[in-house]
Amino acid sequence: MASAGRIVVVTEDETSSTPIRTEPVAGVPLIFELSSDGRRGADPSPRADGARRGAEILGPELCRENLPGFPELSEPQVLRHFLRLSQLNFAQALQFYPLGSCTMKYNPVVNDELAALPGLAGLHPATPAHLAQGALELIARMEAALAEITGMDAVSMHPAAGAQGELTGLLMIRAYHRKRGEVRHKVIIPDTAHGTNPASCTLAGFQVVVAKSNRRGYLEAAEVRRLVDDDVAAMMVTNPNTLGIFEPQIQEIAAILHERGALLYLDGANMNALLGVAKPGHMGADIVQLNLHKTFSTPHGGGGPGAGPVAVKKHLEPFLPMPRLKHSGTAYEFDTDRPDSIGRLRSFHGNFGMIVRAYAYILALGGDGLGMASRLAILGANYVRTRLQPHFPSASGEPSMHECVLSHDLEKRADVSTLEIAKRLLDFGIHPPTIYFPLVVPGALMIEPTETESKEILDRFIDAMERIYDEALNDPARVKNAPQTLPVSRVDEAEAARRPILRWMPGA
Amino acid sequence: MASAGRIVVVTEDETSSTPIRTEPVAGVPLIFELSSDGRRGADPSPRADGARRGAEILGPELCRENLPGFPELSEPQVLRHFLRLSQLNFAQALQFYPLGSCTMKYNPVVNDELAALPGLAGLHPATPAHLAQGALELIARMEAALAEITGMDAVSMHPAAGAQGELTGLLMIRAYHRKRGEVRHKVIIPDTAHGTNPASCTLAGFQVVVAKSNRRGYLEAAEVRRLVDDDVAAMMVTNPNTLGIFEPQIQEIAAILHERGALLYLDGANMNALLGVAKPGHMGADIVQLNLHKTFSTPHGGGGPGAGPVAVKKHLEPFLPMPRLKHSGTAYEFDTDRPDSIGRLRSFHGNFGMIVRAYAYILALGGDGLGMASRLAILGANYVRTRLQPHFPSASGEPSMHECVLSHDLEKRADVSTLEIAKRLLDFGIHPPTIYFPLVVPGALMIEPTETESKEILDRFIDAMERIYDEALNDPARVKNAPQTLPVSRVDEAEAARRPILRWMPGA
Amino acid sequence: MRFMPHTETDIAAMLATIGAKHLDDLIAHVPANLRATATINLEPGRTEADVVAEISALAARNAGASGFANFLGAGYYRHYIPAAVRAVIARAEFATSYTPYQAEASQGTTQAIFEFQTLITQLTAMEVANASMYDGASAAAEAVLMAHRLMPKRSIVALSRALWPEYRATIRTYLSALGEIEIVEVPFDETTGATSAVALDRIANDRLLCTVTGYPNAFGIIEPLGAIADMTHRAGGVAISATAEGIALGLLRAPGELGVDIAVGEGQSFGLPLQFGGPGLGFMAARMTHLRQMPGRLVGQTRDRDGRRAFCLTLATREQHIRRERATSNICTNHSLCALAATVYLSLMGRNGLRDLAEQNVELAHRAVEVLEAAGIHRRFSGPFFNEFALQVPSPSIALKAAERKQVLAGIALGNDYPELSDALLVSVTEMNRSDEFGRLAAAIAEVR
Amino acid sequence: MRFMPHTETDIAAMLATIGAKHLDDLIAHVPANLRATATINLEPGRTEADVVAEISALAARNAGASGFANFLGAGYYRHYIPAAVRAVIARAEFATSYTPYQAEASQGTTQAIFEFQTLITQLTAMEVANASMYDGASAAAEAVLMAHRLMPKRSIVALSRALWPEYRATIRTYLSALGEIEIVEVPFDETTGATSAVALDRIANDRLLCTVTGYPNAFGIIEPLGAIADMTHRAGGVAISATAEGIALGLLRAPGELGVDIAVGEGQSFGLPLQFGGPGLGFMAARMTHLRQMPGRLVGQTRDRDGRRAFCLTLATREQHIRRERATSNICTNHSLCALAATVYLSLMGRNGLRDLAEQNVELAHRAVEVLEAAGIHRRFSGPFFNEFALQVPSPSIALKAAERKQVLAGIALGNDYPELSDALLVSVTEMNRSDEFGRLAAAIAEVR
Ligand SMILES: Cc1ncc(COP(=O)(O)O)c(C=O)c1O
Ligand SMILES: Cc1ncc(COP(=O)(O)O)c(C=O)c1O
Repeated sequence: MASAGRIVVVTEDETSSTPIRTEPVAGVPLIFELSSDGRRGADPSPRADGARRGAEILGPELCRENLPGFPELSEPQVLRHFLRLSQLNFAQALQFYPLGSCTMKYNPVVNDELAALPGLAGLHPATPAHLAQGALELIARMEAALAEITGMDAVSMHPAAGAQGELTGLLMIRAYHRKRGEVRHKVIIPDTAHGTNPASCTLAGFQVVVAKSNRRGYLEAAEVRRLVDDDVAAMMVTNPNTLGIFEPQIQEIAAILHERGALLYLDGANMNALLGVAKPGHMGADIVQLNLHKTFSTPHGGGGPGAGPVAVKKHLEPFLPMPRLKHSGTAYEFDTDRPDSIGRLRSFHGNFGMIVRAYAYILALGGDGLGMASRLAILGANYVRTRLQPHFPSASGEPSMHECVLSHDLEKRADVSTLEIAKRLLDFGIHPPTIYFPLVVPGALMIEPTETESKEILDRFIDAMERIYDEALNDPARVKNAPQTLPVSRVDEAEAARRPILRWMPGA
Repeated sequence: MASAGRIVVVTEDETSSTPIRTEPVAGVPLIFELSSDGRRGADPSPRADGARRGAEILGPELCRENLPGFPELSEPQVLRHFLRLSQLNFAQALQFYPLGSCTMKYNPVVNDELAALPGLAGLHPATPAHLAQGALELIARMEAALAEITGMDAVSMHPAAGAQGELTGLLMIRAYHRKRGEVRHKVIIPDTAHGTNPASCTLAGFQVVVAKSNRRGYLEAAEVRRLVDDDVAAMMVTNPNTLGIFEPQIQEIAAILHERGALLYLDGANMNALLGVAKPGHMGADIVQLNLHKTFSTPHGGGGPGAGPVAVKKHLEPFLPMPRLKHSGTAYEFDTDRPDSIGRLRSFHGNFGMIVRAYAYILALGGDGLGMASRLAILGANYVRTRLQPHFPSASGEPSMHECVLSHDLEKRADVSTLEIAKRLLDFGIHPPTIYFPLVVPGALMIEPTETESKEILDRFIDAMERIYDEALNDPARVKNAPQTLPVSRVDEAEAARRPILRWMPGA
Repeated sequence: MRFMPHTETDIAAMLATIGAKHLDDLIAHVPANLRATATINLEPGRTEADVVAEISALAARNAGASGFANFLGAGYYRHYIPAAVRAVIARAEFATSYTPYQAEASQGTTQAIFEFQTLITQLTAMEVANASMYDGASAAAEAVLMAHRLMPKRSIVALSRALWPEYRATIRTYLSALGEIEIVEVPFDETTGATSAVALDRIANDRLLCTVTGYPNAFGIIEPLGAIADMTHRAGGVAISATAEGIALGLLRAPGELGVDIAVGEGQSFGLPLQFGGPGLGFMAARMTHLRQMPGRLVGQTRDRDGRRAFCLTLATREQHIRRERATSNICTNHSLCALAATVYLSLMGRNGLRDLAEQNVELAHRAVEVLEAAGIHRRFSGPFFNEFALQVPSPSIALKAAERKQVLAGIALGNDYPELSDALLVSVTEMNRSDEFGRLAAAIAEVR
Repeated sequence: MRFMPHTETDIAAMLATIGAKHLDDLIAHVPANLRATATINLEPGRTEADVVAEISALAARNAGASGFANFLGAGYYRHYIPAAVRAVIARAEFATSYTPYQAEASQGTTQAIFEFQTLITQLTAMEVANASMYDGASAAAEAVLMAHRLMPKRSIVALSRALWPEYRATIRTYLSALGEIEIVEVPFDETTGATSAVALDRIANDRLLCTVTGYPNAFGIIEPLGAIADMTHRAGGVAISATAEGIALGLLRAPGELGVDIAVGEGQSFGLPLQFGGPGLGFMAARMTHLRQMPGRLVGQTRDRDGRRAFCLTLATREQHIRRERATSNICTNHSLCALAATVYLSLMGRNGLRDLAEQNVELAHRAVEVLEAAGIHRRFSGPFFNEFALQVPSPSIALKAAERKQVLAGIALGNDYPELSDALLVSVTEMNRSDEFGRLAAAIAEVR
C-alpha cells in the first residue's frame, strides 16, 4: 500500500517553477474491488416492520436473483472512495481552466445552497400549479431576464443543454416553414461551427451546407449570398464565432437570409462576450440558445447537467416547445392549448435546479454587472493574446472577444505538438485550453480566460506558455513526457479505443 | 508558477508500494500575499442606502484608520485559496488515522447537515426558553443518554472540551469537600496520565501526587493505599489508561479512596473502549468527563471544537455548573436557584452544535450499536497488536482495549527513531499513531484503529509498519528522509521555536 | 463586484499592454448600432444576503414541497437521499470540472463514470452502458434513433400506450423530422393495465423497427417484458425497455435477462432530488454488438505510460465533435454530476440495501392498496405492480381537491393524458410514506365517493 | 451497521489471528460484575432517514429561530454568513483532521491558523495571537490567569461591572481555586453606561493585578479604553480588554492602539452561526514580551528540509502535554475549525468590506434609536454605542411579551443580571435587521408604556 494519485495545487509563488518527477504508483481501486459480502452502507428501514416481503408478494417469476457483482461497502468506505477520486481532478474552483468555448468562470457556491432549499429541491414536478407558484414565477422571471439580455421576444427554459436547444430551434424552424406551406431542406453552417451544430441539423432532418469563413476568420455576406437559395431553411451562426471573433457582417447576413425567407439561428454558447455589448435580437437573430452552464455560471459538473434555453422572436413563439408557462392574470399555469408547438424534448419543466442557480447569478450581477463581466472577459482574452503574440500568434488579425485562438510553429521547429503543449501545461497546475478546435486552425489553442480570473493568474499562465515554448526548443523531452506531476502519466487513449473495456467485470 | 503541494491518496491496491520522490516546490501563498487594493470578496449592502455614515456618527476620535495589511480578495480567490490549503491535509475521511487517545472514527456527514438546520443553527442563545423547547429537550435527552451510557446520575453538557470537563470536575470536588467543611490539597494522578490532568489540577488549586503504574502497566491498589491520606481530595484515573489497558483494580481503588473520603475522577476520554462493556458509574467513579469529539464522533476540525460533558453521582449533582436545565412539569427551563453550583466556565449552554451531532450519532447506533462499536474497536486494536508483535512488541503484557501501545528496538539496532518511523508512515498515506506517549514507554507508538476501519485497512497499515521495520535495517536513509511524497519534506520545528515567526508582516 | 478580481490598476495595466485606453475600446469594432442598444435593463447587482432573501421567498411559496402527505409519482419518485451523496457531489473537484477531455487531470471523473457504466450494466443485465443522457424521456428517444440506425430499412415504431405520455411525446418530437418513420401506439389491456399482447401481435410484422415498453409502466404495472421482447424479435425488431422507477431494477428481472436489446431509463430515483423535474438522469444500456451505434459518451479503461490503470473518454468517433453531421447523436454536455450522485447512491445502498429498499417499496404499496380496498376504493387494473398503482375513482379531480384540503397530495388524475381513464387516479407509494398516511389517503378519497 | 465495515468473515479471521473465539473473549478480563451490568438501555439504532426525521422535529420546535424580527445580542450577534465560509469548513480535509501534530500532513490547517493569528493581530493591533480558545468568556478568564503569571505578587482583579455577566461569572469560576486573588467589580457610570473612572481610580493601587473591560461593553457602550488602560498602567497593572462584537474592531480604535496589554474576545461574529450559543470562538492577542506566559496553541513559520516555507505548532513548552502541571493552561482541544471559519469570513469581508459592515451596523443601530426616540422611547445611557444599546422601559418583561405577540424578539431585560437596571432593555441591531423592523419594535414597546 502506498501513495498514489496526487493533485497539483497551482501556486502563485514566483519562486516555484520546478515541476515534479514521479514514479509509477497505483491509483484508487474501483468501488467493486473494495466490496465485501455482507457490508452495508445503508441500514434496512425498520419502518416496514422488519421482514421485507416484496419478493414474496410479487413471486419468483417476476424477481431477479440478487444483483451479482453489485458492490457492498460501509458508508465510511463509500465516502472515502469518492473523496479520494475527487482529489484526482482538476477543477475551476482550484485551477485556472481557460478551456475555450466552455466559459469556465467561477460558480458561486451560494447558488448550490439555494438550489437545495427544500421549497425548490423537494418540489415534485407534478405538484398542482397553485401549490408551486414560487417555482413557476422563478421560471417566468428567468424567461423575462433572458429575453431582456438577448433582445428577443419569448423564451423557453425547456431544453436540457445547448445541443438540445439547437435541436429545439431547428425543429421550430422546420415547423415555421411548414406552417407557411414550405418545405426547406438545407441549413448553412460555417466551417468554424461547433460539432453539435451539424449533428443537430441531421437530427432535425436538414442537410448541412458549409460556408467558408474568410482568411481573416469571419463570414462574408458574399459567401452567404452565394449559398442561400429557396431551399435554405436557415443559417446557424455562432457569434462571436469559435475563433473568438465578432462576426462583423452578421446584420447583413441576417438581411440576406430574411430576404430569401430563411431564418438566422444564433448559437449563443459564446454569449459571455455579448452581455451588454450586443444583443442577438438586434443582430437579426430569429432564434438563439443560451448555455446556462457557461455564460450563467452553473457548475459544469464534469460534463453536466446544464441547461439550454431558447429565445425567439415573436413569429416563432407559437412553435416553442411544451410545456409553456402563462399567467392567467391571477396565477401562473401551463398553457396546454398550443397547436403549433413542436412538442416536448424531455420530461417536465426543464432543468429547474440549473435555472435556479442561473437566476441567482443574474440577480447577483444585475444588468450592470453582466455588462462588466463581458467587458472583463474580453479584456482578459485580449491581454493573453497580446502577450503571447510573439510565440503563439493569433490565428486571426481580427480583434478578439472573450476568447482567442492561437497557433504556433513548434510542430515544424521542434516536432512538438499542440497536444504535448497541453499536457505540459498540466505540470504547471493549469488546465489546458481547448485544442485542435476550431478545425480551420491547425494545432489551434483556444483560450478563454473568463472575467473571474485575476491578472496575476493570467500572467502565470503566460509565463508557463513562454517557458514551454522554450522547453520545446531546448528540452523537448520534458514536454513530450508530460505530465509528470499528476496521478497518472500520459494516458493511452488509442489503446482504450482499440480494445474497449467499458465496465468492470468480476476477476477482471 | 508550477505544481506544489500534492496530497497523498491512500490506495488499497497491493501492487502499489513505490513511494514518490519529489523535488522542492513552493507552497500555497499566504492570503495576504494574494491581496490587492480595491478587491472585494463581499459587496457593500445597499440596505444602508449607499453612504456608510458610521464613522461620521462616531467621530474620528473613536475610529481607527482602515485596517493596515488586512487582505482584499475576490470571492473566487478566497475560495480557491482555502480549497488549495485543504488539499495539503491528511484527514480521517481520506486517510487511515490511528492516532492513539484521539478516537479518529468516521464522522457521519449527515450530522453536519442536522447541526445546520435553521431551527438549530439559527437559534440565538438568549431566545426565551418557551421558544426554544426543541433545543432544550435535545440537551435534556443527551444528558439522559450519557447518564445511561456511563451509569452516572446526572450530566452537564456545559464544558467546551475534555480539559474543561476536567477543570469542572475538579472544582466540583473542591466544592464538595468545602461543603463538608474540609479543605483537601492533593490529587493523585498516575504517571500514565494525559497532560491535561495535572494541568487541570493546578488550575483547580490542587497539588499533584504521582502514582506509579506497575511494570505491567496498570495501577495497583497498594500504590494508591500508600499515597492516600486525609489531604487527598481525589484521584484522577483514565480507564482504560493511556496504555490501552483496563485498570483491573479500579473498583478496589475506588473503595480505598472513598474509605478516606476522597473521590474518584474518571477521565472518560477513552470511553470508546467501554460502551456496553463497563460503566464508570459501576466502577465507583464519582465524576467522569466524556469527549464528544472522540467517542461520539463529532468531527475534530483540525483541533476542535469538541465538547466535554461531565457526568456525576447524586452527591455531586448540587455542584454541577450553571446553567442547569430542569423540567417544570410542563416545559424545560433553566434552574437559577443552585446555591452550591461552581458557577459557569463559559458562555451560554455548552457547545450545542457538537451536542446535536453527538445526539444524532447516539440515535444512529442505539444501545446495541454502541456496544458493538466498542467491541469492534477492541478487536481492531488487538488484531494490530497481535500481528505487529514480532517487530513492534506491546509495551505491556496485559490485554489491550481500544488501543495498543507498542515499542521497538530500531533506535538501538538502526538508530532510527519513533519520530522517523512516524514520518515514513506518511509516505504510505497513513497518518501516524500518537508517538512518545504515554511517557512511561520510551519511543511509544500509541495505535487506536477505531471500529470504523476495515480489516483491509488494518492489514495495509501492518504491511507498511513491517516494511518500514525492514527499511530501517536495510535502507535507513529512506526512513530518515521521509516524508518524500507530501507537500513539504521534514519540517524544521526546532527552527520555528528558536526564532518564532507567529504572524505575517508586510514585506516579510 | 465580488466575483471579479480586477482592480482599477489591473485594468489600466492590461489595457496598456493591449494598447487601449478604455474597456470599451476593445469592443469598438462591434457595430455601433448594436452597442447603442445593448444595455441590459435589469436591476443592479445585489449582495449575497439579498439574493438569498429573494430566492428563499420564492421557495417559501411552493407549498407542495412540504407539509403534505405526498403520493405523487408518474415518472419522478420520492426517495430518501443519504447525506453522503450530497457530500460527494458538493466537492468542488467534481462540481466545477468540465467534461474530462484531459484524462490525466480527470481520473476522478472518468473512474466514477466507469463505475457508473458498470453499475448500470449490472442493474439492467446488459453489456454496455453510456456515461448518461439528459433524462429518461430523451434517452428513450435516442434509443429509438439508435434502433433506426441499426435497421434503417424498417419504419414502424411501436410505442406502448402504457408508456409515460411525456416519453411518447418526446419520442414523437425527436422523430418528427424523420419522414420515413411511422409511430403507432399499442393499446393497453383494459383489465390488466399491461401492453396488449393481442394488439402488439397485430403490429409485429416485417416493417416493425422497434417496440418501446415501460418497465414498470406508466400505471405501475410490471409488464410481461420477456413476452414483448420475444414478439418483437420474432418480427425482427429491436426491443426497447424504459424504466422510470430505477429502484424496481433492484428486485425485478433485469431487462437484459428478458431479452431486451436496449434498456433505457430515468435515474432520478438513484439519489437525485425532485427539484421540480430536473436535472434528472438518463441512462442507456445495450449489447456490445450495437456499441458503434450507441449515442453519448463512453469511458474506457486503459493504461498510462507507466503501466498504471487509467480511464479516459473513448470511441469518440461516434460523437458530434468528431463525426459532426454523421454523429450518432448531437449530445455533448450530458448529466455527469447526476450520474456521479447515482454512483454514490447505488454504492451506499449496495446489493442488499437496494433489494431491501425495492422489497420495502413493494410491500408498502401493497399495504396501501389493502387499506384502500378496505375503504372500498379499488385498483383500476389487475396486473402486478411495483410501488405505483391506478385507483378507480369516480371523479379524480374532486377527490384530489378534497385530499388537498386534508394536506394530502393523493396522486395524479390519469384522465388528462388518457381520456379513456377519466375515472382513474395514479398513486405512488415509497419508503417516504409513513404507514399512517395510507389511512388519511383512503379517508380523503372515500369521502368524495 | 452502516458505519462499521466488519463482515462476519472479517471478525472471524481477526479473532482467529488473535486466538480468540468470540468478541466477548476480548473483554473477559474486565471484571464480570461490571460487564454484567454494562448493557446500554437505549433504543436500537436507526436509519439515517429516521435520525433526520427525529432531529428535524426537535429543530421545528424552536420558534425563536425564525419568523421573528430579532433584536437579541448580549454577547452573541446575528450577522450574515457567506456560503463560501460553509463551503470551506465543510471540506473533509479540514473538518475530519486532528490537531496538526504532524506538520507535514497538516500544512492546510497550520497555514490557515497562521493566517488567523495574523488577522487577529491586525484587528487588535497586537503583536501575537494564539490559535483560538473556547469562547470569549473563557478567553477572558485565561487572560486574567496570564496576567497573574505576569505579576504573581499582585492580587486585585478589577472587573468592570459593565462586562458581560457571563464573562464575570466565568472569570470568578476560573479564579475560584486561587485563594490569594481578590475580585472587585468596578461600577459603571449611571448616566454614560461606561466603566466609572472615579471608581476605578479608587481601586487602582499597587495591589491591582489587572482590569478587564468590555469593548464595546455589555450595554453596547464604547468604553474610553485608552483612559482605563492608562489608569491601569499607572497602578502598574495589566490592562485587559474583552470584545464580544468582533465586527466593532473593523471600525473602532484597536485595543493595541489604546494601550491594552491583552486583548481577548468572542469571534462568533466572524462567520459562525448562533447555534444556541456554541461552539463560538475565543481569541487572545498580546505583546511579544508576554509570549511565554500566553496560553493555548501557536503556529509558527519555518522551513522544510528543502528550504520551502512551512508552518508548524510551536512553543509547545508552554502547553500541558509538555509542561503538565506547570503549563500555562490546561487547554488542549481548542476551536480550530471555528478559527478557520473566521479566517475565511474575514478574508471575504476584506479591509473595506469589514469596515463597511461595521459602519453599516453603527448606522442602522443609530437609525433604530432615532425611530425609538420618535416614539418616545429613550436610551438608558448616554455614552457612544456601536450596534447595541439599552432602552429605558418601565417594565421590560411586559414589553418583551407584548413584542413577542407581534413576532418581535425585542431584546433582553437587563434587570435579571443588573437589579439596578430593572427598567432597562438591551437591544442589538445588525445588518440582519431590515429598517422596517425598527417601527415594529418601537410600536411593540410603546404600546405597553
Ligand atoms: C459553440 C458551442 N455550441 C454548442 C455547444 C453545445 O452545448 P452543450 O454542451 O450544452 O450541449 C457548445 C458547448 O459544448 C459550444 O461551445
Ligand atoms: C486521556 C485524555 N484526557 C483528556 C484529554 C483532553 O481532552 P480535550 O482535548 O477535549 O480537552 C484527552 C485528549 O486530548 C485525552 O486523550
